[in-house]
Amino acid sequence: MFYREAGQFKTSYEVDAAVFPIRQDRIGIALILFIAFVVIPLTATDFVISVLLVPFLILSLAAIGLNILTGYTGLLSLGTAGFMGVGAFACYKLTTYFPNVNIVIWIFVSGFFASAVGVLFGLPSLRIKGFYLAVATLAAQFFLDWAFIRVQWLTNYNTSGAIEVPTRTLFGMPLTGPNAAPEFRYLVVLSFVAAMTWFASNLVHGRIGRMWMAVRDMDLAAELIGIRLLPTKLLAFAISSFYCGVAGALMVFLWYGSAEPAVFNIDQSFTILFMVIIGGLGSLIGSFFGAGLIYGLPIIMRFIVNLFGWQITPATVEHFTFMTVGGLIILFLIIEPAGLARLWQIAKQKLRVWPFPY
Amino acid sequence: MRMKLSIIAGAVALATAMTSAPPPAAAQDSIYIPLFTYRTGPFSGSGIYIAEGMRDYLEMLNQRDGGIGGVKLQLEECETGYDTKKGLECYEAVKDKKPVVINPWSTGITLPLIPRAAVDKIPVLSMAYGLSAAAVGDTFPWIFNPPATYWDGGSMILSYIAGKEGGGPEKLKGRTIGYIYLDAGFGKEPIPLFEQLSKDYGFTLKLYPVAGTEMQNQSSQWLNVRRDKPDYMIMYGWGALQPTAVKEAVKINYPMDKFISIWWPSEDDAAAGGDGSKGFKVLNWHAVGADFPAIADIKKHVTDKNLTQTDKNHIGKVLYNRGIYNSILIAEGIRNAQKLSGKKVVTGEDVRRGLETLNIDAARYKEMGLEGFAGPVKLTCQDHNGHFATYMQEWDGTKWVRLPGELKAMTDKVNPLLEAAAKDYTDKAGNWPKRTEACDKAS
Amino acid sequence: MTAPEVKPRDVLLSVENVSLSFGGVKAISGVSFDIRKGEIRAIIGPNGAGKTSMLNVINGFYQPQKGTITFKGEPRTKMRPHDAATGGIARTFQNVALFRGMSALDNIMAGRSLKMNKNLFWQLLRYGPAMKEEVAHRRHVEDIIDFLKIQEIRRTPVARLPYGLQKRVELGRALAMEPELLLLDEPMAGMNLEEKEDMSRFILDVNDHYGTTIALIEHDMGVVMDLSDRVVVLDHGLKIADGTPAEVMKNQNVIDAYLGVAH
Amino acid sequence: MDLAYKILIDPFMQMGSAPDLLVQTLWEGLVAGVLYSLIALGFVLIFKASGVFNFAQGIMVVFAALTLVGFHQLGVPAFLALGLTITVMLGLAFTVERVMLRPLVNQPDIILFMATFGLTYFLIGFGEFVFGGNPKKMITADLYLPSGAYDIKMFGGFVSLQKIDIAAAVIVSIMVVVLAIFFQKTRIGRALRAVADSHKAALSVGISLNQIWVVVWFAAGIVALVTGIMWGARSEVSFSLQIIALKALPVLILGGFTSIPGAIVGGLIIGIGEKLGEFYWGPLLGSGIESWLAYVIALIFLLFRPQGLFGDKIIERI
Repeated sequence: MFYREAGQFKTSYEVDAAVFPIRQDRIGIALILFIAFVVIPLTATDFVISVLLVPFLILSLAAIGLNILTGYTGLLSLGTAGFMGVGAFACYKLTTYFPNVNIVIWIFVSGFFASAVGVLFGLPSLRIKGFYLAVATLAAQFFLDWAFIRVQWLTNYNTSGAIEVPTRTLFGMPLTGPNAAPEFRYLVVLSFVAAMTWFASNLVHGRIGRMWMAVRDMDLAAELIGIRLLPTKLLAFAISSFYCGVAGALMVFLWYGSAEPAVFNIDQSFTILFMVIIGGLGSLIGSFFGAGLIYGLPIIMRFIVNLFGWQITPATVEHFTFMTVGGLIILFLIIEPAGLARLWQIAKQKLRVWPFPY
Repeated sequence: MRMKLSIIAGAVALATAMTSAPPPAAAQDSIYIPLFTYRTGPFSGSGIYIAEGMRDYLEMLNQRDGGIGGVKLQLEECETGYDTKKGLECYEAVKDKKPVVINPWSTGITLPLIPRAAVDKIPVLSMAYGLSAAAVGDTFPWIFNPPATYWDGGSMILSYIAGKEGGGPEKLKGRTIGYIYLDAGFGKEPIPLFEQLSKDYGFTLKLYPVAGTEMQNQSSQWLNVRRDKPDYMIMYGWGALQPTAVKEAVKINYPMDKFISIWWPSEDDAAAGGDGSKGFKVLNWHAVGADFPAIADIKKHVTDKNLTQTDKNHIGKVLYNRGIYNSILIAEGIRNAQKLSGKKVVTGEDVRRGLETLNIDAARYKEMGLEGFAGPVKLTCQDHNGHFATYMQEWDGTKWVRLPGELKAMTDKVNPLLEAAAKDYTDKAGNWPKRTEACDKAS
Repeated sequence: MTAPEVKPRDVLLSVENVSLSFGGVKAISGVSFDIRKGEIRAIIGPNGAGKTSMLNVINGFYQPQKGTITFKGEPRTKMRPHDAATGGIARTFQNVALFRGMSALDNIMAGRSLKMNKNLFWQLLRYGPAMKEEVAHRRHVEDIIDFLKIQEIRRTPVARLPYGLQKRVELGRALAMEPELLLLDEPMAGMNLEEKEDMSRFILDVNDHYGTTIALIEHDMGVVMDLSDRVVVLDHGLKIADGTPAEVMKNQNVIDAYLGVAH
Repeated sequence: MDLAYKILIDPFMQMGSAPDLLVQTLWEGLVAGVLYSLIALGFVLIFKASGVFNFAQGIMVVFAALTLVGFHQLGVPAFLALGLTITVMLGLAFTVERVMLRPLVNQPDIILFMATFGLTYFLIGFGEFVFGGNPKKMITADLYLPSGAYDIKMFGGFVSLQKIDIAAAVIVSIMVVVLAIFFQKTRIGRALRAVADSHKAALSVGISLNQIWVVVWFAAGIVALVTGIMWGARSEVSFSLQIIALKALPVLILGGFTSIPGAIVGGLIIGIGEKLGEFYWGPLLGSGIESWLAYVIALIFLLFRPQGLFGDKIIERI
């Protein structure tokens, strides 16, 4: 009943071209931001912040990255974790070489390294597409995996062969390392994710987004209206990898605190892909839904088991999680291939006309 | 459509319920011990045994003695699948329930916990795995990795080889030693030691890494072994790597009595090579088999009462007993902590002190009903590992057979490396906290 | 948006002696003809005559094995689709080739891609120059939408539109490129009479209003005769006639080629 | 200069100086290749008939092998267990067709591909739930599969041929022949080929797509079972096998998605290529390059022949 656009008239194309043309949507976004930036840090427990929110936000960012490539540009990638790893290792090298530069800057900059690697592995996308390209990205995944292990320079020759995150500060407070307050880490992650989501949203609603989608929907026709395929695809690879790289750096520095190369293995790539599929290909908000569902599902399942006091072993819960995720993927593809994002749209549409649908 | 909406509604309701419900608080009259286990995933072949042994022993204490010092142990398993992400989630999930000790059971999960342990005041017991350098108690007061580090293990294997050659380490001169390992932090860790020793003693070191994804596809590595003809092979493997390696070694006719592994292969792994794997050698520091009163108690109080999901055939297997050993350390640490603090319900801080003054001698083993189960363990504030001696066991085709003699770590070689590694770790970490925890007298 | 040329006799594009084959199968052999500025040029012929292949050669999608194409006085043997697009050639397809996941508006806006040039930085912010550009082009696109009378379906994903409207949106996307030469591949295929009349009017209006040169393939002879200034007839990859509709109709080769063909 | 020597000359010197090792390497490559081919074969069968790129083939291998071993552990005699496993695979084919393929018919390929991801995850969870996660030994002896090896002396060294590997090669050859006959001579085979050419045309002449799908998924299930037995005999039956199954992807790229000979030849090229690469050139990069070499080989091939070795040149029409 409150979700109505009646009486809101658009008087200029600026307003009509805005990302959220409906006032209620803008209010909703403002409200979500307010809750995320103010209410949660003040009220939520460490567990909720460290285990639920920080991982959720970081995975959402990676899912947005993959969605730009796969959902918007139609290039299937199985190498997401590899690109995330590039970001993480770049950030580690940068902050150990130049410890005095603020870590936030390095997290951002490490995205460019991931970009460069992404473009390199995106080069074959001119000649090959579809499943073939997916295999090409697998080459990236396995090669990068191997390089993270083999090139010890990347881990500063640590005997553990892992990234050991040093303590770094922002505004005089520790942001990384064991003493960082969860709320502080959360706020920084949230700022990254909010800003980058906003950028992504701008991008996909404008010229570049239309070019990507044109390439996705019919690359031949796109070429005939003057879109150069290679630069467009490479731009998608670059920006997608940038997002993945930043997500990778955030993951290691503000979430894990230490990371073996195995963190960036093929399973991680699959997980992010599932998030994108379930959330909705070609939808930014879907990336959040997907990340929330896939990451949250095992936690929810465990919670249910505890809630009802069922005598089920953790291993069995794990098995059921796998089955549920698998089943959900199939279910979603059957009932709504466009994912949770589409369900959300339908729900909004219903709200608009409720209670008089005809 | 209605269905779709109700699914969403259900998910939302559930999510709200989750975020608002506080984590169930631990009861005040029990000691909370989370057990990180992995009964799923690619490494579950080893993980199941360990999970069973670890849990059954503590459950037995609960059933037989009513816990430790009269306080019930509240046990909770958290499934990690040997995956760092899930392990960290487990950690965050149990953190607020005041666990007295964490057993990560994965090097990948141990590493991120090392810096957090001191902050959260929860000791980490990474028994003979994790970061070797964590043995330096002055630097890592909250981390314990007895009874030996991977570096100790490496040096023991080398001194065993030297012994077979008829003397001290100088006998290694001119030999070629191959090292096949899981290409991850764990497998790579001993390489600096091997390199150092190969320089010192003049043997040639050949490396054969096996990627985590290629564990079951090792024919190239073993072809290389055939070409290089190393006199001895050393293995640091885990999961599916080990049976495959044993099979491949048998396949290329590698002399199995010269194939020596660190302490992780199970009976199943050795049996993979069939008759051909007779003579395969593995380090160990505790007994194999079920002929101990305490293990009889496990059967009586736990498995026979169906208080566990343990497969009865697993009892007494090497990795099952490894799980028991891990739990002995936990239980003794808690007992010590109760003595030191005078409290019944101890905290993580108390258990840290308890582990630091851990002293299990032969008499104590006997008291526990585990006479001769393993060598004595005595830790100090400086040394959180002990670098205790181990022995070699040999596969006779059906079971492990203990070979005579003790194997001591080359402490003179290992300790400087440990110190250097610990220093390197703290240097890189940036303002690593100085030890402020006081040192207790051994109890 | 130039006014109609007073002197429409300049040649805009000429095709000389073009041959194209796929692995031994000849699609076009030695065809030459020209398209003059401002005219509506029809390419007709029975099925498999090589008409669509001809369009594909003109906008660079296929590379002919032999022959040259002169566009705006510049002869070229090799042309990429992108060059054709920048040169001012737009195109619609026999089976609608819209971007099915996008709305009608976005489809037509995509046609403006070449004309938009604000860089990544401004695109990220969607502010200042980028927004100004977006709005300026939106205005242009809205003109096209008004012109094609598809205001109501602006926001509808094109996959959900009926065929006739899809064809219209596709024409809109081509117009958004402000082409000098517009290639239409069977713009009226599968339409009912009313839709055909609408589409004919749009084509004439485009030619008239924007002064765009048009080359079209069509099966409906009535439409061809009404619309086109000149007709070229292909059969089995060969040119068999070229001239005004009236001339072509009388040509014996053409009559033979069409005899027995159910069209 | 030194590097050039190590890359261009030294490996060949080694091949010359120890020919027995070269023969052994080629043999190992061949065997690995045969197994890759087998997995790829499963992919091809399904892709040909239903256009589904079946990512779950790898987990089907594990699942089939686990079912076999699982039945045997329950005390079922080996060959009965084999029969039961085949029944289970038939059941799986039916279920997949019913629950997954039928509702998804006419969806874009990519959607079906992702659905097989879902199937993979489901089968991982289901398999671990039913059979437990611990690795199991393949019941080689009970199935009268040979073990042991022939050591053949040659070039002053020896080449060891595992009997199980020889058996694998033989069984694969038989299977390919049987499949070829099946495709060429039987009614269902002809129907399959018709479906592969055009779904609509096949439908219009009265071929039941649903039936065909069950048949190909069942056939792929049998192939998976054979793969599982063979690979299980080489190491053990565990869930980590499914990562190796990903190696079938580069094989498919080389061979083309629809060609059975392509799958075989591609498998052999990848198998031999990666073993030679790892053995002779791997040490230059610190070894372990096998994990990605196959993909890179495939990638390089792709850049020159985007349609694969046996695929037809793709002519895009619009």
